Amino acid sequence: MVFSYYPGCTLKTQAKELDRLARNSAKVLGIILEEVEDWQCCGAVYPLGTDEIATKLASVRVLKEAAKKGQPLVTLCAACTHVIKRVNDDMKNNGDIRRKVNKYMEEEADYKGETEVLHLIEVINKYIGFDKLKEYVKNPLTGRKIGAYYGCMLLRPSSVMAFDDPENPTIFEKFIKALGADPVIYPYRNECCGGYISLKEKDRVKEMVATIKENAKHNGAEQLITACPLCLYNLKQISCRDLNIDYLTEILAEALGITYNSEEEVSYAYSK
Amino acid sequence: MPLNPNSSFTPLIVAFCCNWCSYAGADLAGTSRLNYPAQIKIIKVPCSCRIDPMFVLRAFQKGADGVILCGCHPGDCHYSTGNYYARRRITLFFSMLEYLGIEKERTHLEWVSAAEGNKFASTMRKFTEQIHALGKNERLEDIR
Amino acid sequence: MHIQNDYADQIRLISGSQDLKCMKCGRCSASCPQYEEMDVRPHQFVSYLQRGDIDALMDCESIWKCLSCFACVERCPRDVKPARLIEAARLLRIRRQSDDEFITPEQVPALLELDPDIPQQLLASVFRKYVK
Amino acid sequence: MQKIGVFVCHCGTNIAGTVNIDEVVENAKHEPGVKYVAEYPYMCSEAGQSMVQKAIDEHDLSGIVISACSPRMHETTFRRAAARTKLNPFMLEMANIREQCSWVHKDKEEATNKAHALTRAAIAKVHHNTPLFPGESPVTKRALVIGGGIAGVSCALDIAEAGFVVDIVESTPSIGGKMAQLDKTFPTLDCSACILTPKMVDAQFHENINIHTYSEIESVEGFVGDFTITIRKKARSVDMKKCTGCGACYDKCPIKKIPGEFDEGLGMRTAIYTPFAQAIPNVPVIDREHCLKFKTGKCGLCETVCAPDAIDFEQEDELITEKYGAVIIATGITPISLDKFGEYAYTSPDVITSLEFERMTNAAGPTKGELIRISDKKKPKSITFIQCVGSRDVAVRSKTYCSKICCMYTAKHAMLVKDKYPDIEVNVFYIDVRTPGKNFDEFYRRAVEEYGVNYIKGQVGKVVDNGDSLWIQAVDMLDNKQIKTKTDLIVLATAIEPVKSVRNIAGMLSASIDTNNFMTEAHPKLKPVESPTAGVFLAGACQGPKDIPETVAGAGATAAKVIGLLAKDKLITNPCIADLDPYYCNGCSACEKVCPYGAISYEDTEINDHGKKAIRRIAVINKALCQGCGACVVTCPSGAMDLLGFSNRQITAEVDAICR
Amino acid sequence: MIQKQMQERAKQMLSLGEVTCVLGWKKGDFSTNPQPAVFESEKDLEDLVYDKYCAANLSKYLVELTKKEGKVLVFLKPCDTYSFNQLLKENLIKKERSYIIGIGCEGNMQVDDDMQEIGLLEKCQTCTKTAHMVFDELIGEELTVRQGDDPFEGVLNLEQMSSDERYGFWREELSKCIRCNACRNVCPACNCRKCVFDNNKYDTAQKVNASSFEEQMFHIIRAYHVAGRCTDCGECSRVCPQLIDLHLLNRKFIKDINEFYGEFQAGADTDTPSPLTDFNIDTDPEPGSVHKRG
Repeated sequence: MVFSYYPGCTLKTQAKELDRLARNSAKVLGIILEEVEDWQCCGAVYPLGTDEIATKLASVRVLKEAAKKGQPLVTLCAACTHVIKRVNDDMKNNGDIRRKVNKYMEEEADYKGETEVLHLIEVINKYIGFDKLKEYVKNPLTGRKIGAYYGCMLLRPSSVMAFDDPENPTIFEKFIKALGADPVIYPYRNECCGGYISLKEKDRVKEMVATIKENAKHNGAEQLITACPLCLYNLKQISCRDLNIDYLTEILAEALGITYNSEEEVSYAYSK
Repeated sequence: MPLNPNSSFTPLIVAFCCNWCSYAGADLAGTSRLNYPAQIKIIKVPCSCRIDPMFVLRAFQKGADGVILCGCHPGDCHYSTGNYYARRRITLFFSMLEYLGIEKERTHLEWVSAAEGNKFASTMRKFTEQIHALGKNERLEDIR
Repeated sequence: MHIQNDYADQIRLISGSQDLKCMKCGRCSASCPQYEEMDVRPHQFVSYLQRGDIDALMDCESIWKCLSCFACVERCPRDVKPARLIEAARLLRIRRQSDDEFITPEQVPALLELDPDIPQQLLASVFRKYVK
Repeated sequence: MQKIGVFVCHCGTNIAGTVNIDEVVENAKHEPGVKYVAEYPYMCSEAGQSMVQKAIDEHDLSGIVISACSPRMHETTFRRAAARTKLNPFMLEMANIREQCSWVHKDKEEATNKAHALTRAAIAKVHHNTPLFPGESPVTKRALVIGGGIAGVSCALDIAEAGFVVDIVESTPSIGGKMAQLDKTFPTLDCSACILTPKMVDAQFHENINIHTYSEIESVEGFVGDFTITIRKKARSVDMKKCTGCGACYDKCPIKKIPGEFDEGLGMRTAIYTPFAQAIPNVPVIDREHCLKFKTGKCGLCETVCAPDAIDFEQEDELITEKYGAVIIATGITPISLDKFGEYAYTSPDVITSLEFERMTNAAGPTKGELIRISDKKKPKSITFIQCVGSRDVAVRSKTYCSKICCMYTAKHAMLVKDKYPDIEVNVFYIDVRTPGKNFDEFYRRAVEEYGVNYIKGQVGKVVDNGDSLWIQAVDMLDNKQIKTKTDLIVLATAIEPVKSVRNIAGMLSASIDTNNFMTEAHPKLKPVESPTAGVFLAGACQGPKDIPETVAGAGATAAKVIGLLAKDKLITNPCIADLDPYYCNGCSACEKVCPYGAISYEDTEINDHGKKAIRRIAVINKALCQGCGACVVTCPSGAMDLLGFSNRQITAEVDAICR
Repeated sequence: MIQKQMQERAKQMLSLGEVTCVLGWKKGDFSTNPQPAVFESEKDLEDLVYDKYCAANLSKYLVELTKKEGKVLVFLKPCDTYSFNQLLKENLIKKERSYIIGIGCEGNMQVDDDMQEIGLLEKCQTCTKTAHMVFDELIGEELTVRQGDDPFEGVLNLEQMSSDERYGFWREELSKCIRCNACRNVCPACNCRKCVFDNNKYDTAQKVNASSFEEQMFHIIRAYHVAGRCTDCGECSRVCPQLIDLHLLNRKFIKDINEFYGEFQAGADTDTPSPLTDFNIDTDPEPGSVHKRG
């Protein structure tokens, strides 16, 4: 399976190790991720305003690139998934925005939201299946108690994201289980970590993160995984000895037994 | 009503409504005082399956600019299956009209329940606007 | 009450939200993680809009406090979408006067020096949220 | 050529306010065939009707057009008036210049023009009207009630008392319905079982009532007065005639851990069971899905202990076919599924629905009326009620309507808790408290004033199950404060919806159903207990949320309507039915295939073909079965089939008149 | 030669009294226009011809012939058997009064006004019907499957035009119509006892060529009335003296039916319900959703 791949800003820079892990893991699973050429940052925040299109163009360009190849578009970052999925929904269902954007882009073929936008976890779910994923696992994470931190952007608004049950999601738990670990369900897994305010209001973010982590630990989690670099950053703002925070691709790579042959491929500097 | 350069044009629109749902929906639009253009003139039929494509052509022949057909929602037909037959007939017939070069915007099928006074009025408003934008129908009119 | 003025209409346009649908149930405020931080509370956004008191809405702290977590959007039983309203007010505010003092591109290197782990995503969001 | 009279109604200012009546009158005078035109402020009044009648006689009119309100409103009125003269009532048509003209248009000139056009169309149609004569059909003096809840039972009792035989079909093993599950009823707090069970017993022993429990409707044929309905009596695996109801079988049944439907899953039942102690009939049923005998072939303990030898593992479904004159749908409601309400943590055992709460406070319930947390069996220190869960909500998971009964039963629950355990803190989160009804608001105020129930205007955003307690995040909108607090038990006032099976039942009876799956009334105000399909009646909450008094009152009204129908010996049938010109029919059978009523068959018939007699295979219409939809007419390419009252010529004439 | 075989077999059946008459073709005024004919004696059968000009579909003649006592021997080409089945389905012919001899076909030729051959008939160029759907016996070689043109190409081309172009095309085509009713007379699906256009019930009984609308109405409604029943035998276009491509109307319905309700071939059997007397609650599209996409 070949997919168009949109790494997004963070995974292309600070977190490029996570990106590499993702690509290598994907390869093992038979998923080829073809990076979209000349992509631009999606903006990280979905432009809610219905009266301007400039902020949606970067997403539309990427979507169109994928549409040209007829491939689904995969991202690894919850924010990118959120922004691009919602812009795609606008292009599909909001005639006004579609008209304006297509008019502005002045390209031959109009884009009408044809591309399927997926987070990597959705790709695994939809195109591989967790039962099948189990078969690829070389180092099962047996005995590990891992909680998933969903955050906001993958789940809400569910009418557009259609990711999972927005109040009681289970996709990551199935993923964790497939990797051999014990998923820990805790009620705060879909509460906000504070998001972008952590630049100026770090204390507030720490409060919020503390509640989430306490809740996770209370329910028995020893490790948390996220699907969003900003959640990852925020969750790490308070240290917690007995609760590791990792990106989903890290446990995936670990379970798949991906070995690192060169220095280049083994940098864990960011995540540990 | 949207402005049209051809503002003197008053479209003539024939609506066929089934007695049980859409005609009742039109009545509800009335009791709820929901405005829609007076160019809409309703002919009552017992069921959408009573609408013969001949009637549609006849309306165009006699100068109608648009024809809108309304029936009970699929599954809600008073005669239980009438609107399913109607849906096939009308789907094929409208497709044929389009094939003959009659703008597809001149014909419309809408399911309107007896409870959808609002939908009835808004559908009629929208359809009238659509016909207004198209202008006079001359393609099937009998110009004798 | 359904006051119409230019700003109110602009908010309605930008947000695509129908304030009249609100039945004042409060589920938005009950769901909001930033409720305590806000001066104008999510369920009040609608009232401000209905009153046409858009200046107060644009000047309130809440527009910087909303995390766009969409909990209120998800749970709103009437499809009013309070987050869209506050986002629209924020857009109006920064279009009128971008909050340049909050962050400028020149400050970024210093920030990164302070905390090299800051993800690009955070900076991108902040620029999207605060700057025109 | 017809001699047509046109009568234009002002309807006070309803029409005259927007339509220039004089102009409509003047224009009508110039229509072909029009011999007499008159106007009157209220044409439907006694005086207006006599005016029409007088004109028919004086001017020898052969056709009438009434330009007034919707024919759905007064066509019957005017046709009856015409019938009092020498005129055939079907020579009268109405032009709808109120609902479809004066009420929806503001511009007087436009409305007047349209009123004229509509009148013109009606005149054009009348030119092609022909006298029609209704037929007659027989009435089977027997009624079928679908649903054995309080609505069905009380309706059946009323009909049976009037001397007609009534069959009740109930899908569960016992009659009683939702009311049997309830503890107390508002606003009187009398015990639900105490008032319901005597009625159930009355129904059981009434000589005119037959109860088919554990049964479903298999198929429906026929029409008002003459339905033929097949009922599937599902295999109970217990012989109803032999069983004495001793209960030895379920005492011995080894499968004891099946969540009981009657206890909303809070209590357990056995594989052979009666749903509750006062069940009627008091005959157990074997749940074949769980029974060991059926699953593995081993066991059969119940058979061993059954003294009267009533257990019958071989029993098969039984089909009963019976003729009925009327059918009453009384299928009732059920709480919606809360699977998609993750924010309320319904997966937690200590978050329960109101119906589960009813079972819990019921002395005959799974906890013997003791209020506990299911998780740790401890008595809660605080209880939180959340109202409007899934009601008044436009999301897909929810219902847009108000479930109506929740405000009152929540007040009842709160009061019951406080009455039994004054030390428990009771909070109720509400959006609005809606208490219209006799003694309803007083009841709610008592909860607040006498019992100290804490009503908070606001909603709960999230519930977190911490194991030992529940944590909620909510808002008090009047205080403008977010509330983050612990509570021990949460009761969700869950929205109610019609039972799923009603869609299928309505489909079989071709009775219409709204987008929420509630049954549609023939008229919301004037025919509130009849469905638009003749002979199909409605009772109880299948029509919309209803409380018990309303349900019983409505069921009585339904019974009165049914009795009115069954008291007749013959029914007059709709004359607007399909009409075949045998000469044109080529026997292709297309019409037969589309007829929803099986009203068309093909027979070799002798035809007079221009003086020559010939035997041909042509369509024959059963006039009692034909309902006049017109599907056959449009299917017939040659125009051999037509519809009386809506003939090809009539509709074509209307089209022509409108487009003129 | 197949013609010889046909004659022999027909004579045999007549002489044995197995059939009372034979429906086939006989030579016309020219060698290129054989006419349908009923043969009642062995002698008559000497005139029976079968060649590449025998395009006429004989099925419809059975409607009248099978009303009479006795049994008719009929020669049907593969495509004609579809019409036979369809008529059977509509109870218009009696199977027990007919004996079908399926005959091979290698395509029929079109002739111009001067009776000169000008290539394969359109219906044969796009032929997909290479096997007999119903027969009592077969004469002649099994057919070689022709690699025909796509029957829907013409419809597709029209669909891709603009509304104005389509209207222009049809106005041009249909205005050629002289209302000779040849299409109606030849069409096996046009089997009404009295055509609605000759029936005053709709006020549509018509004079010849009163206005262009009349022709539009006639052809649109005719196509609609045979929709779901038309086997695409192509006779309408073949017999049209004005050379109007009438099959383009019928094929539009056939194409739409295939697309909206699943592949359907009228006359392939006698029991599949016609798409217009059938429905599918869940999968039938709405008119709005099928309007030409794109």
